[in-house]
Amino acid sequence: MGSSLIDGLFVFMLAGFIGFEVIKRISPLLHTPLMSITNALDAIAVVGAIVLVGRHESRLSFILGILAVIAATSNIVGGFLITDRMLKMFKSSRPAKP
Amino acid sequence: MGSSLIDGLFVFMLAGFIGFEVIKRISPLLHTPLMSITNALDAIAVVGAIVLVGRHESRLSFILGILAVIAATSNIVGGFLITDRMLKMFKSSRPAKP
Amino acid sequence: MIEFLGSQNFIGIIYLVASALFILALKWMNRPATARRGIFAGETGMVLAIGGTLLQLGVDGKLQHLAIDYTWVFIALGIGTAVGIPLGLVQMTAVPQRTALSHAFGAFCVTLVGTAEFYLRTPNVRPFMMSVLCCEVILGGLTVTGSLMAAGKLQEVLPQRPITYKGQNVVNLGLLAVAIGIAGYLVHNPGATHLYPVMVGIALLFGVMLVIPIGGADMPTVISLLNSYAGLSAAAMGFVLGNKLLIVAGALDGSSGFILSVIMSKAMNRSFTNVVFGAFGQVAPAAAGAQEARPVKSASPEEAAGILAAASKVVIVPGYGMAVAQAQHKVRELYDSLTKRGIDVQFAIHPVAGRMPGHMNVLLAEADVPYDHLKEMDDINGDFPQTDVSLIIGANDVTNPAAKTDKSSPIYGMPVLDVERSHTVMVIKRSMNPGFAGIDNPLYYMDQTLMLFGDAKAFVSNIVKELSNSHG
Amino acid sequence: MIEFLGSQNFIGIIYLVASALFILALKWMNRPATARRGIFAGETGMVLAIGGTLLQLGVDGKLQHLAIDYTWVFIALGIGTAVGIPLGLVQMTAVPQRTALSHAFGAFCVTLVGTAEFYLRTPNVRPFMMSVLCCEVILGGLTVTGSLMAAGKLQEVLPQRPITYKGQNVVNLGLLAVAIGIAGYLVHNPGATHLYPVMVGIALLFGVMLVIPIGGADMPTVISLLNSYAGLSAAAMGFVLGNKLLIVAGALDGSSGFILSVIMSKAMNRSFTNVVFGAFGQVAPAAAGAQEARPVKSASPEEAAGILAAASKVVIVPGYGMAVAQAQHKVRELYDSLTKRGIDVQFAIHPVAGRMPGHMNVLLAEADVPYDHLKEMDDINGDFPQTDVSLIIGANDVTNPAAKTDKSSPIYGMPVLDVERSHTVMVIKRSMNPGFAGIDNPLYYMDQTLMLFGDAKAFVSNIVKELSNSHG
Ligand SMILES: NC(=O)c1ccc[n+]([C@@H]2O[C@H](COP(=O)([O-])OP(=O)(O)OC[C@H]3O[C@@H](n4cnc5c(N)ncnc54)[C@H](OP(=O)(O)O)[C@@H]3O)[C@@H](O)[C@H]2O)c1
Ligand SMILES: NC(=O)c1ccc[n+]([C@@H]2O[C@H](COP(=O)([O-])OP(=O)(O)OC[C@H]3O[C@@H](n4cnc5c(N)ncnc54)[C@H](OP(=O)(O)O)[C@@H]3O)[C@@H](O)[C@H]2O)c1
Repeated sequence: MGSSLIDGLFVFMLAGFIGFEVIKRISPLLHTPLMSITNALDAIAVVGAIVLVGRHESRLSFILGILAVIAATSNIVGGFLITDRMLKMFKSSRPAKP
Repeated sequence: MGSSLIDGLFVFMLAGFIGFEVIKRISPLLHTPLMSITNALDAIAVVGAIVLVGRHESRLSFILGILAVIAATSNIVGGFLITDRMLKMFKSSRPAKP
Repeated sequence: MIEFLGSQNFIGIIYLVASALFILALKWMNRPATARRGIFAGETGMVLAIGGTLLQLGVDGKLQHLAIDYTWVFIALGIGTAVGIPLGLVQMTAVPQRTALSHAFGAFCVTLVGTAEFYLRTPNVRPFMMSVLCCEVILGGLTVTGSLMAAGKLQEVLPQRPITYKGQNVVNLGLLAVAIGIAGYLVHNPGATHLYPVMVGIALLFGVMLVIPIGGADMPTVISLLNSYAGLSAAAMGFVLGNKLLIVAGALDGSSGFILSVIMSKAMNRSFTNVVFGAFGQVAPAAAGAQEARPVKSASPEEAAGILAAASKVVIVPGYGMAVAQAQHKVRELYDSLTKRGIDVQFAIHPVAGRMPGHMNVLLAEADVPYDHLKEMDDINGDFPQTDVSLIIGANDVTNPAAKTDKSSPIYGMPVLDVERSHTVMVIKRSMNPGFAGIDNPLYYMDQTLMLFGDAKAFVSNIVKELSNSHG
Repeated sequence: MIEFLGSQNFIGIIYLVASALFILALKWMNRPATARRGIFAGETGMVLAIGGTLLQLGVDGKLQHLAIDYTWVFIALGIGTAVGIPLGLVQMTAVPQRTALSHAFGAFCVTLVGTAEFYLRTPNVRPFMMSVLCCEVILGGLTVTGSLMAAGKLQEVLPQRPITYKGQNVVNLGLLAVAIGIAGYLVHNPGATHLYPVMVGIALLFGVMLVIPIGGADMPTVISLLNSYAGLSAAAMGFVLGNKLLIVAGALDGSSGFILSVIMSKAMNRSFTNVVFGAFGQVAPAAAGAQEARPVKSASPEEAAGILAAASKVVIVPGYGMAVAQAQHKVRELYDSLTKRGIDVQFAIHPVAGRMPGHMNVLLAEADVPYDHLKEMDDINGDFPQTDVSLIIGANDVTNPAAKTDKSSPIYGMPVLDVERSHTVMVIKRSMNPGFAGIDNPLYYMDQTLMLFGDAKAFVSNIVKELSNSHG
């Protein structure tokens, strides 16, 4: 456990710092799509669920894993889809002008 | 080695990203002190050298370690000192005005 | 490739690349010009990570019934996609509840995986691992039910009004304390499996209780906070599984939710501790009783059209009412017809106009208003003195000058749009009823202000009609 | 505490905190108001990390001769401090060579540790570890000698002029290729200890050869690049020792050096590949031969003082000449005496004025010029049309209007200060000689330009004298 804990904390600290720096610079214009894309990214938890299903160590873990894959996948698909739809709507007036 | 390599790469990638984001936002006013402080921070390599001396595994490693500690320490002390001297010189005119 | 690197390193490098892509995805989201590239980066990272995981499973030979398990994974992915597509196609006005729902789904996944890991590992769980695991399922559990409640309230399936009772805070904190207490016990007695469901149950209950006292309008802040919790629970899951990609994604999501709630609470002039501790009291209805009927001037669509047509610079201030009335497309028509007459039209977007961060921007973008005409508060506040007409469409609190002058006002100190500096102010709303903060708006009684009473969509469409008549 | 956490976790957490402090240190360096807090954070992190390491050594009991080893560590720390203090007290004008020297020291430390690790571990070194180790010592080695050469050239101990010969690039790349070849051999034959010194020797030689063809004035870009290499070698050392703090610090240092060299090369209008590959050709002396003696107007200190006294807005443009002449204190006196007369005085700082990023800022700050009067190029360029007098003190290339108009000029496209837009331009320099880029400056022949020939320090001090005479 020891060093993997510390390594995890290192990654958490660094990624958290990046999160703060990057997100506070996102234009308020895009805060709604931001919420939906972070949602989709967070659903990367699906990889943990896939491994759980794949390991198939007990019936319980298998079933829970399948449900988890379904829940996460719907977030991935739905999240990217709606973010894309939103962003498609954002148009600048500049290219429209001749 | 395996996972520690990957962990190291994670830390390197994240810290490198932070470096880019943070440093490109530093005012050109302070680029010279920036060069001297990164120099001091980089001399954290001293901890590796200290451990080398402490482990005392061979006469060679011991001597190399001592030289390394000297070199790094002089960077730490000199680097922070000169950065501090530079920054002390930067004064705003505002507090001076009554 | 996999053989060469060793499957552990192989998947590690895949996850590393996916992490970098996720970070770039958020970095590119910072402005519209690069945002779609951001989605692409995110999607690529996701496909890489899932593909890599599936591949590694096969190579590792950990699949005990290879074919069957693969089949099930693909079935689950298929069902998830089938559920996800409609969730990605909802109306823009339903985005708040959709977001809440997806937090519930994300947290559900995390809680399930945590539970499975608990039963697989117990009783051989080291104290640190157990505490992270409990952290994962408690945060995950309360996010599941909290988000479902929030979604229900926003969708108006559940009653919107806050349900409060005496000692509510004590009960809630008590519940949380019990859950944490059980977690502490489990850390030292990892074999006490019978306590585990109790802990999860309490976390689920706590999520419900947390959101019960919160009114529908305060929901966005809660949703952001739940977003942050969902991220943290995913990061905890990363610790449990030793998966750095999950830690990165969780940390990014956690800080995103946190920052958005801070921005919202600042723009709403709420103290930040209020937000962090989830103690969303309702704003006291400020002296609403002693309201004397003061005179206001009102105007008809024809008059409004005339005034607009005579202006050379118009600022439109959209608010929650525009969203409710679904008036954005009509507003776009108004924008077009004014622009065609050579009038300079800008939109002033207050950071908490509407009910969700960025709410107005998405709606107006949906109606094809070019985003470079959507100005942030700080960029446009200096322009109001040179503005002929400020047209406020279903906004209220975000234009309330009392926030600047009246120290006794509950929104005193909240930054607002300086509409009262413009030559003429016109306000479209249905009545003299207050907005979200429940307080009166002195703007309506000022000399330069005209009230345009009516539904936002209907009224704007009438103005547009008048404008095109007078033109043709 | 140490016992509770286990010494591995204990030092891990200390390093984690130190990493966070290092990041904050750089974050706070972004503006003068918070920069000193940044130093404090950096120092705290450093003390924590060193203290924690010393403590862990003792607890771990790995010290075979505990007392002796501790003594030696402290002696080394003491000697290092004794060497470091004078290096921290050098003149501000000596900062470039001091920086180069400290890169040499940093890389020296990394190379020594890498060498020790090689001999301790060989022949039981895994391929990946060996490749990182070789990376560490090759980068470290070339940085040591490269930086020493750079420092020598800047301190004028070594000849400043570039030494070039035919096939130089081939020789250099050949050396590097041999070093990498040996590294590749060592990766597969970690027992070939006799090859190790050869590899390090070649790296050291390569550092020398790399800097030989580079003129003194191109040194700052090289120094930044060596900074980046030093950072990367420290990060590699972090991989070898499994020390995440080192990886973080190395990555930060590496990106810092890299970004500064990119900024410099952009502001100098050099292609970036030029910088990355260290191929710093000298700028071709552009048509310097066919120079007809065109007429210029020159003026005396009295005349200059009169013109300045009559102005209401003056912009001072400092350059390398001010640094060479050590004129900053006199410039400060000039600033004072003009300000006292109610004249608005600003400083226009070009990003590559001088010989080092931020060079002018430190010098002027040293002379107590308030930093809010030091304007970056983009912020002040719009002000020149309203400027009565632009006083250029020892600057040349950064004011050359040919960069905007003359496509054949070697600096065409480099962003410059628009001094020629101001009402009057006065240029203090000793002769008509060109500056760093070796090219003529059309500014000097313009109608509104007056040349003030003389040493910057002497000339400015004469102007100040005139001003105080005429005043008193
Ligand atoms: N954006 C966020 O993230 C967020 C999150 C949480 C809370 N909030 C809060 O929400 C508020 C937002 O301010 P706001 O100015 O946008 O909205 P507001 O203050 O809530 O006012 C909206 C106004 O729109 C009018 N309206 C409602 N339906 C209408 C319709 N169909 N047609 C025409 N008018 C209609 C209402 O008046 P009538 O009833 O008279 O028509 C109401 O006064 C702020 O107080 C903010 O703190 C925002
Ligand atoms: N800042 C950086 O990071 C950096 C790095 C590398 C290269 N560079 C290059 O350095 C140049 C900097 O431009 P710059 O305008 O500051 O300098 P410059 O173009 O090098 O011109 C300096 C001028 O100062 C005059 N001078 C020298 N000594 C003087 C003295 N004692 N008294 C009065 N005048 C004196 C010289 O003319 P006389 O000989 O006639 O007196 C010379 O023309 C740019 O070309 C830039 O690309 C900068």
